[in-house]
Amino acid sequence: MKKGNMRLIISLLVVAALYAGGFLIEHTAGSKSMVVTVLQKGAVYALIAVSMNLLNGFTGLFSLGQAGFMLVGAYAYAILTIPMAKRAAVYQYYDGGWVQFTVGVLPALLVAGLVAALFAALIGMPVLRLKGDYLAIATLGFAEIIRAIVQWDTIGPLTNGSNLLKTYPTLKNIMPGNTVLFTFLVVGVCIGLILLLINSTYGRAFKAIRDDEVAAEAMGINLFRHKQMAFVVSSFFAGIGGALLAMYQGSLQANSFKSAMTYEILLIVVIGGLGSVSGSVMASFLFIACSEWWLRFLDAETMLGNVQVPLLAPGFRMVVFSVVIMVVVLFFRKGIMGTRELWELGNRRQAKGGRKS
Amino acid sequence: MFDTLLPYLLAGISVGGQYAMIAVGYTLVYGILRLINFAHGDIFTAAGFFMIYLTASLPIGLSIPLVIILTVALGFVVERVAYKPLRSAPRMSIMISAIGVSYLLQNLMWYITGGLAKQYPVLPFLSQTIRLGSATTKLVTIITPLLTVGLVVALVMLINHTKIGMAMRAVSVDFETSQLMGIKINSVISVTFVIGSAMAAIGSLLYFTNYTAVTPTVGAMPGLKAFVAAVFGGIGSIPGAMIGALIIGICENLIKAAGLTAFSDAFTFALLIVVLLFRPTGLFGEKTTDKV
Amino acid sequence: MSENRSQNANVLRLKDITMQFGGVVAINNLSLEVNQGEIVALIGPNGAGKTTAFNCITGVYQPTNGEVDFHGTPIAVNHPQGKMIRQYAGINPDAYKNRKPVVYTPDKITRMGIARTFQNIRLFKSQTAFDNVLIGTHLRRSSNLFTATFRLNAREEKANREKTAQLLEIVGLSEEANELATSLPYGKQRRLEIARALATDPTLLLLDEPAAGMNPQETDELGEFIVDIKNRFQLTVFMIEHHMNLVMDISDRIYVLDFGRQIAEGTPEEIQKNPVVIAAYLGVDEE
Amino acid sequence: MKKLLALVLAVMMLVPAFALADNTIRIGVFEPSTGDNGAGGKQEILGIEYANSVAPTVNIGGEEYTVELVIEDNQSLTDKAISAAQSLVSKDVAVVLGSYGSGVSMAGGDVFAEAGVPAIGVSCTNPNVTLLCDYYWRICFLDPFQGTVMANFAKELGATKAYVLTMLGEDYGVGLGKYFVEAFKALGGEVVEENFTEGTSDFAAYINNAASNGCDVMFAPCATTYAALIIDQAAAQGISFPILAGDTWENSAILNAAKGKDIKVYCSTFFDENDDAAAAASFVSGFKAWLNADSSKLTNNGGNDIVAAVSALGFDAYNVALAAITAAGSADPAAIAEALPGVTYEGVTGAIAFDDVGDAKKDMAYIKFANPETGAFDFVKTQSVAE
Repeated sequence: MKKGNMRLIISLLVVAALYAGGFLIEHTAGSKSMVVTVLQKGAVYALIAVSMNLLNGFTGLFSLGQAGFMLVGAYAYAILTIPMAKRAAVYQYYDGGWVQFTVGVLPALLVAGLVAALFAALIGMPVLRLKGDYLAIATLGFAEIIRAIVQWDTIGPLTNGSNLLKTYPTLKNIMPGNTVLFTFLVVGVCIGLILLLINSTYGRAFKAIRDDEVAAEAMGINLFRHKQMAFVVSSFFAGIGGALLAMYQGSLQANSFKSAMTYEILLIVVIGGLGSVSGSVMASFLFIACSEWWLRFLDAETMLGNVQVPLLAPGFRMVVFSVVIMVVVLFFRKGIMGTRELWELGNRRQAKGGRKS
Repeated sequence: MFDTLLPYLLAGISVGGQYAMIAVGYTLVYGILRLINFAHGDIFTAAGFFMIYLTASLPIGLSIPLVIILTVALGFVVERVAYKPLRSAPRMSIMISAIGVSYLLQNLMWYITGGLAKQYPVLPFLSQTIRLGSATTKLVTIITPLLTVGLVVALVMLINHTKIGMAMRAVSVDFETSQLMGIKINSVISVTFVIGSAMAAIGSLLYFTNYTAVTPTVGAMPGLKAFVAAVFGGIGSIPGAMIGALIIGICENLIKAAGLTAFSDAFTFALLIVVLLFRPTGLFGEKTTDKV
Repeated sequence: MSENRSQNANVLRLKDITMQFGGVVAINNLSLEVNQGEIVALIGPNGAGKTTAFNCITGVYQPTNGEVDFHGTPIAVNHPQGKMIRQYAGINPDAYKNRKPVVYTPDKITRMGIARTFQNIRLFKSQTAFDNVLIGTHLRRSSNLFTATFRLNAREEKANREKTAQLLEIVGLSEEANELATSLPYGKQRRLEIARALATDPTLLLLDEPAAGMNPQETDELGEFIVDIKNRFQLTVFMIEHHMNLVMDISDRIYVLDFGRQIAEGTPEEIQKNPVVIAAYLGVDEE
Repeated sequence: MKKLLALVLAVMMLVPAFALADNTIRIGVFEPSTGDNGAGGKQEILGIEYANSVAPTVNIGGEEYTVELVIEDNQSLTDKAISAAQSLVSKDVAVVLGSYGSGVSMAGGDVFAEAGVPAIGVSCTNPNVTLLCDYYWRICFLDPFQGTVMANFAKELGATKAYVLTMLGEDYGVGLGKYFVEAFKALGGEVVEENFTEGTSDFAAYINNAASNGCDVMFAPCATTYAALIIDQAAAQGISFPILAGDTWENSAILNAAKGKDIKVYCSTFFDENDDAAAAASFVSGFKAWLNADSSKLTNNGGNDIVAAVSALGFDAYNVALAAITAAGSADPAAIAEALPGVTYEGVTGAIAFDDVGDAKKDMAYIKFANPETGAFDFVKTQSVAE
């Protein structure tokens, strides 16, 4: 019992240190700095990656619909929060749109999650009866269908069709100067909830389904209901993640939520380790930092003295990046963490020692 | 009525035939490896770029066989590098690898071309304009379905009557047992990829003659649609893939004719989901039984 | 063990069960009964359809024809339908024609009180022995997703953990509680599977070749162990087994299957003398 | 291994933003050099680079500052545009020029506004670019104007029923299409509207729809990637009615697609290289000489030395930025943002002065015809709209 308390205190301290770190970096590096961008976007991706990991890594469902649920969440958030005064301008082709009220940011975030969860519940009913790669391709298809519907001109007064949504409250509006702290707070709470779920009796049931569906069912676990739960919960957080992404971007367009986005998140999950929350979080920050910041120099045509550095040209960054990803996929299949968590690293060693004695 | 619909039907049959060329690659690979080869659409795109870069310095007559050879080589290399090492890994790993390869190929093509659309060379014979009843179209529209049917028949013959074809069928029924029976799994799989890539290369010649701009992501959509066609026709069945592709091509164009253009892509996916739910084995697929 | 016979309440009852895959008849018109407190064995050469029978009972397969009752409640009822009407090669295709088919999923049947183990051990491979058993308690939960996430079910969770620890002790795996299930030796994995099945609070335990791969000494221990848990948890046990010593030692009654058909039924003594059984076994020359 | 990784991470987090050399001011160039609009974006960058070669320094408060261009590729995608914009901001640019394409400008606008860096739109024509962003100014005309111009022109060609084709999710095209529809209907015309999705290459059905609906003009403002396909397939189907589009189509991709085919393609644009005004003429001759001196620049311009309107706009944008910096007398983005509304500039594309929203008051468009025989744009007429 005491040991458990100690561990709780240590984890709380670590989390507090991360928050303080984020807070300090923003205040010392200034909001223009790339570090701040990376911290914001990395945190948002961390939530989305963890939500996808809940499905693909913990429940063993190969779903490729994440971008679709993010899209739903992002749109729900934006539609509900665009200020009345700006609606006429944003919905310039649709006479100001149908929605004529606004709600606060936090309620809107919650609604974003709920709407995504509702979509997941409806889609899950037929789709979750499929297995393996058929499930993957069906969820991918649904994500594309959602995107087509959102862009449909007839519901333009709701979604603004295929046009950009803007002027909704973004990260900087909510806690001016403390955008990183705000992102960390929301993401932290969400990931905390997912962790609690994973370590609850339901989380164990999810893992049982991942390990062996037949045995799980023989243990009295209702496969469909539990898959549905994982699917809905994952989509709920993907919806919130999508809303956060919208807040981070400042503008929103259905077109960017393509299957390529799902693939990117899947690759983050793989790099972090399928079945590891802390792995997904670390991989998100790493992935975002590399793609947005550290590897950017690869895209710039650089002169060293009088010689143009070979290969460096727009697009080279992504080539290097995808080669690295292939190397991970092929040779480090377990990713950074495998199925372990950061805080379990010490434990396993103890267990090993115990067996020897 | 028929006069107004004829151009749409022609366009549908033509694009359907081109999807069929890609779909054959999907269905063969899935039949044997149970792998959705996400990179197949990108191999198709690469074939388009090969043609553009080759014709810049070589005559077209020489370029065409070279394009097919290069595409086949690419398909072969992708299989050896990205799929072979994962043969004993869980299926999810191989699929992730396939997604990774697709990501890599797209980024590579983006880098080489600068992400700009490239103009596909004019193939003099295929690009001729002809009149057909109420419709004016390129000759390739007529050639495509004929060529597709011809190639599919040839392929079915190959699979049913040659030794390698027999091996392919054996491997698709039972991977392990056929290995025990002394079939060289790796060469069978390589042959599968070679055939699939060659078909994709021929498909790309036809497709890009019709739709002359090549961008790094141009193959993604036709690739997905071809996959849906393969599922619709019954995965593993080559005639099924062709018929599925033709149906999808025609439906797509009829939907556009009905004015629902924004949903022509969504339709494909809706069809996929309906098929998966109500007839997961597709039109001509074989039933498999689950073992506990 | 015959003292339990006095209760003689019918726990499990198979009536005219036929299981046909396409044209292949795996079980042909099997009827059997398992009574309260009995240990009943199902034996037969390989491929006789024993595991298929288990799968029909636990809802993995839906029988093509016939009825399965558990404590008098039908848990599977079916008659040939669709294409199968023409293909059907069993007996009595019309006997259940007027009955509404009953299809229960395996999880529901487990919840009703039938637990099983698997011939080719199916443990949750990424989890510890402790968690494997703990998962077995999930189905009797009173918590929902929210109460479980927010730890409002702490009391229940604690009780479940205690129960798990107790079960591990009973099967003699307390030491290995935190080891990965798949890192355990074979015999221990079999016991762990039984512990996991017991965690679901069954009244009927189905064991699919519990002694497979064990040496004679381990097999003897296993026999004692099965009798022990049967008494401790007031179970009824129905098992498939090839080790004849074990079967003859602990079974009250034995059913013999061959090519999907029941060829004999009786006490161990009766079965040992049954010429049909001997012929079947000698014919296959296995034991 | 893990510790090493952590260490590397920590070090990289602490890498300071690279410092500016003394007396250098950075101007961000926010343009697509890849993607659907890459071809046009490159031409716009050329105009800016040429302007920079003509005026490499700026005088701030009596001191001579060297102007350094920081070019960032927004890939013609709204989501990539955000990180490109952030990258510019993090490199401490004083002012941003761009972009070609309205969607990316709107997406980037928020980042610039957040950082307080003023941006000057070069050829983004959607009204919302400036309307919804306080830090965006613009030196070209707007879509409501351009749409009306083309509607009037279509009417003058004798069209009564227009087929309008735009790409879903492209703010530029969708917006321009809507304004065209409004204006064309106001002029008593009929309209059939349709969209295609990103990545479409099969336009046969769309062209069939236009023909079977009896349309006698087609308006298809979209990226040049799709434009080439539309022209090619329209020609293959023997379409006889004219195809009209907006400023993006003034590109050699269109000329290549139309060359040798029996097809009539018109577009509106900001500038004509045969303009005989003195400023324009000297820009054209200077720019051509600069292009021809470097083969890689010539390649970026589409392989010839035809002066694109967007290059001229890029040239003007750069000079407007310099004028604003001089007026502000400071390299501070906030000061420049304050000085910008008051800047007036006599550019090669006409006089530039900003209104309250931040738009240049431009009221003339050039209509050009893609000549299939010569493979060049023929100037048709200038067109303006009575308010």
